[in-house]
Amino acid sequence: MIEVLYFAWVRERIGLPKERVETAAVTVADLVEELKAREPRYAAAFADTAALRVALDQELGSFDAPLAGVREVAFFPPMTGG
Amino acid sequence: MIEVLYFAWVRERIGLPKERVETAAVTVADLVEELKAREPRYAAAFADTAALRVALDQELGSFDAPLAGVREVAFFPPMTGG
Amino acid sequence: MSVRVQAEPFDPGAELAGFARGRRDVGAQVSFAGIVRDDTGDLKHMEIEHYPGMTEKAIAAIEAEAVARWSLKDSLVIHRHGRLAPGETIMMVATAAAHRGDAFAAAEFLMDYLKSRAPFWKKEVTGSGAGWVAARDEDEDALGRW
Amino acid sequence: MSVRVQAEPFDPGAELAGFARGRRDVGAQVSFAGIVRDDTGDLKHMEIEHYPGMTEKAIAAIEAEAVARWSLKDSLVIHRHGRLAPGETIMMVATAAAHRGDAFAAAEFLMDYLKSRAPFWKKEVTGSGAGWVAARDEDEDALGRW
Repeated sequence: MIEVLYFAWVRERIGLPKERVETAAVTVADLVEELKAREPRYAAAFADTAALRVALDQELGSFDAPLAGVREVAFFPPMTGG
Repeated sequence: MIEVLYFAWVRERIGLPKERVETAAVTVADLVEELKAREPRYAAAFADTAALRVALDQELGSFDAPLAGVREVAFFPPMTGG
Repeated sequence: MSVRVQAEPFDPGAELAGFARGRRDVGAQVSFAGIVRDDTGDLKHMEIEHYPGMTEKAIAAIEAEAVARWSLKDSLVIHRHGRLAPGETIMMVATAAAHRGDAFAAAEFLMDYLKSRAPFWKKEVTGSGAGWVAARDEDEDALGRW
Repeated sequence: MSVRVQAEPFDPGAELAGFARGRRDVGAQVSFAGIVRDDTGDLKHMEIEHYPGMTEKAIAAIEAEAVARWSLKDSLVIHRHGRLAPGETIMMVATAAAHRGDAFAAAEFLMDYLKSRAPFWKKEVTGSGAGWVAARDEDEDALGRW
């Protein structure tokens, strides 16, 4: 069971800020494929993963990172702080 | 007649902050030679002109600059503002 | 070294007045403040979303990197989230060092990394609608110089 | 754009609070403050001599150059002269621009030129005597980058 968080327009497209996901995905990319297969709003949010960033347990990571041991995954667009 | 100003250790070595100088010097370097010939304290202050800066009418200049039309010449060490 | 992430407004001048005070080894302080601009006159407000938990960690990591690279005596990062009106201060950084080179470089480094590596997202709400601010390529490119 | 050369102390935080206020085109403010350091614990005070008349002109010329090179919305330079105790603020610069790149670059430019091209001279008075601060080669070299 992984906690999946969405921020900014990813959150808006999917329509919720976070959810618990039961998954056997090995990598972040696998998880993204599972989510995209769920519903059009997920497919829309994840249409272009090059436009997205991912954090694993609150550290920036990559889409080919393994999910083993990860409790929290967050998807969001490039950050615009400062 | 030129107003000659001295700052920082140049002022201290010469022993006064400014003076009026009657001179026929053509360039700043000529003026420096005249001053050096006056007294040892001037010779000491102007011993190494590479360590000095000059301003002509309150603008940084060079030792080979002409004095024609100049009313105020200032000698001082490299600036240490900021 | 300190990090604050908050919804409440803050006064950069007052923060700076209290920053690195009473130290005899600080000769240079640099501060940066980011302010909500409204070039078109059409901005109602800005909304800044962040990732609670990760935000503080990410900023602390960026600050630790700055301290490791430059001779900093102190540093400060304050970043707001939530709703901000035009003219309000979004965030500030301050750095203190013996010499200006370290203070300037560390402040610019902090800003470059906060822009692109701290989990904040800005949304502009205007008279004609709302939109997320797009990340600028030049902000990503700026990281390459460090 | 403003320049102040004064013997009186000033509060950089308060100056910054009043700087470039109420503008909607300013997204970035950078400030620098130079402070009297006392690394050895032996400094009694610093004395800063200047060249009245030339000082203001030189700073105004440096500021005009910064405005010509970068997209500045506002700038401020305050520099003290006379006697300063350790910990006192010697001078500050502040710059305001739409984006941080201009504000940072202009502030660093102002500082580099104020260091070596504005007619101020610092003397340190310590327990064991007094001495003029020597100009640093790196300060002169810093001008080469602009």
